[in-house]
Amino acid sequence: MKAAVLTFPGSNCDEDLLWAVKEIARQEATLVPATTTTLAGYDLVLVPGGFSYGDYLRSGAIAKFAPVMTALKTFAANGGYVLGICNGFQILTEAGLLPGALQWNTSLTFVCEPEPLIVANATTAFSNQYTAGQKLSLPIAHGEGNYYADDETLAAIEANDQVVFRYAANPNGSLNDIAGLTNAAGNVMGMMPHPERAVEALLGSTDGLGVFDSLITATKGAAHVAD
Amino acid sequence: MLQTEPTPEQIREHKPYLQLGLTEAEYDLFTARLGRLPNYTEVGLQSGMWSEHCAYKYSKPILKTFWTKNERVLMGPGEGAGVIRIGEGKAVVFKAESHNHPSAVEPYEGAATGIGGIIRDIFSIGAKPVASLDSLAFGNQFTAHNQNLIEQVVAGIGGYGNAIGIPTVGGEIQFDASYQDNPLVNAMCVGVMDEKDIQRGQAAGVGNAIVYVGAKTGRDGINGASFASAQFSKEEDADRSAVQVGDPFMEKLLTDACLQVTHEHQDALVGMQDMGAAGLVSSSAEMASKAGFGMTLDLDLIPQREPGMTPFEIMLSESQERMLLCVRAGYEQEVLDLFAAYDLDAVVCGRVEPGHQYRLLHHGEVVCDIPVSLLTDDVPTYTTVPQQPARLAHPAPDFTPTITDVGATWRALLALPNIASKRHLFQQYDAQVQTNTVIAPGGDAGVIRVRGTHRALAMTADSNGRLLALDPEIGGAITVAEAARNLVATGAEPLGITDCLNYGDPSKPEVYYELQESAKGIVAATKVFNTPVISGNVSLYNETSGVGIHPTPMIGMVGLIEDLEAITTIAFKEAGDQVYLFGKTGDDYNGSSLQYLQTGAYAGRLTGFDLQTEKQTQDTVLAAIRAHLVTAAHDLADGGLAAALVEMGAANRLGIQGTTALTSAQLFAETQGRFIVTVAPAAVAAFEAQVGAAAAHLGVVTTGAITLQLADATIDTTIAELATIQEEALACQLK
Amino acid sequence: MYKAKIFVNYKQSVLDPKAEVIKHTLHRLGQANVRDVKVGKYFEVLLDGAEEAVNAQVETICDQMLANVNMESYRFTLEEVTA
Amino acid sequence: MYKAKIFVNYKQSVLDPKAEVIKHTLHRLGQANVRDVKVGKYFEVLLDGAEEAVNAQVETICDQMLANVNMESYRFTLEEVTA
Ligand SMILES: Nc1ncnc2c1ncn2[C@@H]1O[C@H](COP(=O)(O)OP(=O)(O)O)[C@@H](O)[C@H]1O
Ligand SMILES: [Mg+2]
Repeated sequence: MKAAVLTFPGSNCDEDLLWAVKEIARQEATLVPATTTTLAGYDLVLVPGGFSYGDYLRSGAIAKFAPVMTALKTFAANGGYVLGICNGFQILTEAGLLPGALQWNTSLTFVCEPEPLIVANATTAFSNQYTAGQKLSLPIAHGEGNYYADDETLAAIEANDQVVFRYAANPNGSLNDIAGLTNAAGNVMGMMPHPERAVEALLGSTDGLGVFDSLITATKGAAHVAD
Repeated sequence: MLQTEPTPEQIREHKPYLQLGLTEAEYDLFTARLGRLPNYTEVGLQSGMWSEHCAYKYSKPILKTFWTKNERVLMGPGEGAGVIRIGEGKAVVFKAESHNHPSAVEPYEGAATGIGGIIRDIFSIGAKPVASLDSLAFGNQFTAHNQNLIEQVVAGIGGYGNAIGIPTVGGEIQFDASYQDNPLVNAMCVGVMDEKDIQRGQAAGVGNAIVYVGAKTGRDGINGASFASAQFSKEEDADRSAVQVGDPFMEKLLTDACLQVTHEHQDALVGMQDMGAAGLVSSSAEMASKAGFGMTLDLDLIPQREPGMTPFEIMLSESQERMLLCVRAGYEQEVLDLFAAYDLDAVVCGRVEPGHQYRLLHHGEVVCDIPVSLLTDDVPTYTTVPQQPARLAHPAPDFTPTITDVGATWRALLALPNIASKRHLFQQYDAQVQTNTVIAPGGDAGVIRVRGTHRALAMTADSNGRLLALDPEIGGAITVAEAARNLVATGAEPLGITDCLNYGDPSKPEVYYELQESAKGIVAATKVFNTPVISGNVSLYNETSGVGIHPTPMIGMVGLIEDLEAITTIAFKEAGDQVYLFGKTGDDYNGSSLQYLQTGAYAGRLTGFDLQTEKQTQDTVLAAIRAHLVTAAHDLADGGLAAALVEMGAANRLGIQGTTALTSAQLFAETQGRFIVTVAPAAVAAFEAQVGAAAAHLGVVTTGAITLQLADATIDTTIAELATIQEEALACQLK
Repeated sequence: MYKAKIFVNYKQSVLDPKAEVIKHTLHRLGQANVRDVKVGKYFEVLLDGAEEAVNAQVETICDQMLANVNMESYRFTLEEVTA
Repeated sequence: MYKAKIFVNYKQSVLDPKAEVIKHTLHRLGQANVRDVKVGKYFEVLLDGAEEAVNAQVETICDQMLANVNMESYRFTLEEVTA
């Protein structure tokens, strides 16, 4: 698998993702700056956490104007796998690659803690190494992770089985306990919890490895996605 | 603006410098050394550079007594931060800084900019910031104002640290009446670097360029509070504010760019320093002075956020997120291009000159022309004749607790704000970004692994104002010992310390006494633990209406773990593990949480502390951890054994069944130098053989029940009950 | 030159945590007469150009940047100003 | 019942990183005619009571909660509305 890890000014989990994919999952991966205009040749694009452009207006609201986002849309439209984590999830919703939006946690505070999750759908490219109903613990670290979509959109998401992870003890007010979901086509996923922070026993948990292993499985033998 | 500035003669006559914090004697001394009357800009520069913050007028004689060097120290106090060798070619860089006053005035931004400032100190040395800690002290009356203060300070620290992507891995939050009007906000940052990349803040080499980088200079934070009264006299200025706002996004870019310069443009870079207190003047003058050169700056070239700024304002602005570099002549463009790629302002604003004159040009005029040493070296230092405060001369009699219902006392103790878990506050900090955090807040010390080595660093920030109030010397030593104890409990060998000296008005003989005595205690302890002071910061005048805070030196300590397998956490791991107590427990209740619970105050002499005994115990515990004999370890601090057992049981909801000769009261004694460890059954024989009589068997870990047979009582409860109290108490009280 | 005064608000159906907290706090402080609180953002943008062009431009800026139309709505006014 | 329309803005001299990033981005996107951007907060509060009392109450709410008077200033209007 060949992965691109996007990096926007203000991203701060880009190096962590690179480490997880390269050093732990042992896959090819490179950092790709937000000024890049093509993503041809990658199997997977990872949109990392952090505070792109400071997240000053709304999280992800400025990042969507970066040049690489046009390339990302093409990449996704061609069926390439895209995973946005935390700020990456926020960017993908702002860019319209995923439905809904993320607003302030109901506590109005940032929260960093290990979060119990339930695998809602284990048939996606991002979760095929888990089993449905499996309990996981992945770290969260966000202030704006409260998932919102209007009733109609939410119903469509559920009808289409797009929810991949749900919170077991909703920490932020997300509708339907949504912690991670895909687009309708199933090739783009966003999630607030950080799987890349749970890939080494030394750091406390390896529950996040399944996300990367699932993608390796999904892309095995897959031809690189054309631009 | 300009035209309203007083002339040199008017300054002599009307003494506006008094409002800037200078004394008449200091002005006279400056004038005499200069050989002429200084103009308004020059007096402004003097006021910034001769402030306690920059010149350490009162604290220098004290700081001179600190022990600052051993064979591992690569750079001691004097630069942005200190540096210690950790092996495999790597070094650790750390420093702490106080932002007490700004946080009292504007809690969110005050705390946020405190974090921003200390981070710049770390990367100015060339180190990548890898972890932060924060030491906070607030009043114990949870008024609406105080709650807002607590909430906003925590939000500010998180808001900045989380955004810039540096994990906050430890710290402390204390509540005491002494801090009701003078909260303490101390921040510490730790960086890691290759030994070979160490940078200094120096501007050497005639003709080399002075490069200004980062945020534009605005009228924020100019000369602190005096600016407000001195400058905002006109009507239309009422809508002005001198509050400094942090911009973590800018700082993230600045950090990355400056580190890239240090790593990839070593030929070009002569020196680098951050702009902290007294902004542009302190950074530039210090860089010239350290290198023994002169300097000329053209202020028209300084990026400015507002029109019409005077030289005084430009030089003394404390706008955040700015750095000053000295770049070798001919290499300017490659450095400017690098910053341009990060979308950062960078300009050549001056040159290194032969000689020692510090010259500033503004609109084509020379607005300052003085020997640089006048700003950096010729500052008088002051000592006050110390006098022992009356309360220390006549300590209260020793406190003897009476305990009728040990279970009830235990529960009440756990709900005290100082004992209760601070989790709902520190969980607002990202503790894991950079994915190196082995121990996040909640343990005895934060631990991060060092990429590219087989090592880890442990770090802690501790202060004990209430103990220093009872005995500054012993309290100072205890604070260092406690910090070392926290590190040892994780398996680390203490390396060195940074400090923030938070005190009241040093011109008061009693305050000076506290300063001097506590320094004695700190110095003695640092020698015993082999932890030289490599950096630090002084915050004096923490007083309101003439009443000062407890003498509160904050000790930030960093330790080294050479074996990733030997990192030990506080959590009980498995039922059946054996529990041991290191250190003798005495009837030490003066200054304890039990005393506070029962009397509402801390009083009496400090008893039961001996540096050598403490050191021996720490060495024994560390050796046992390094021998892989220990499954959990925790030091005993506030709340003694009673608090420690709950803290160890909480995470996995495991209890203890034990029998001990200790009394109910001794369960709460706060005798120093103690640890609890657990040992897996298979390792018991080896453990007992290695530690001998240093540890006493206390009991065995259970699946949740807590059954303790004390000398005078029996306790039968559960970890679930006790841990819940400790976990929920503070959040309830802060609602 | 025109000054655009832009208001961005949560849509009716979106529960706004910030507004909830403010209302709740005011009630806790005894201000029971506070019936409702709405929290929004207010922007002022100064732009050169002809009115019609500026109007279209502000519309786009709002739509694509200043508001997230999944959960927010916006309105703005234009006012001619001299530098 | 009254509707208070409240505007909170940074005072002069205070750095506003939000506004900087927005302006910078618009320029990067080619909208060079954008001269300046200001970012503020806008609140609407509905309150029961007599005008004078409500006026004083809103003043206090702004002072103590909605605005940080160290660095922000506020202004508001009151408007009588029916439920
Ligand atoms: N402000 C804070 N920031 C980060 N961590 C904190 C803070 N306050 C407390 N903690 C964490 O809570 C735990 C307990 O703190 P404390 O009671 O001060 O420990 P000790 O007495 O052992 O030094 C530690 O892990 C500490 O790092
Ligand atoms: Mg401890």
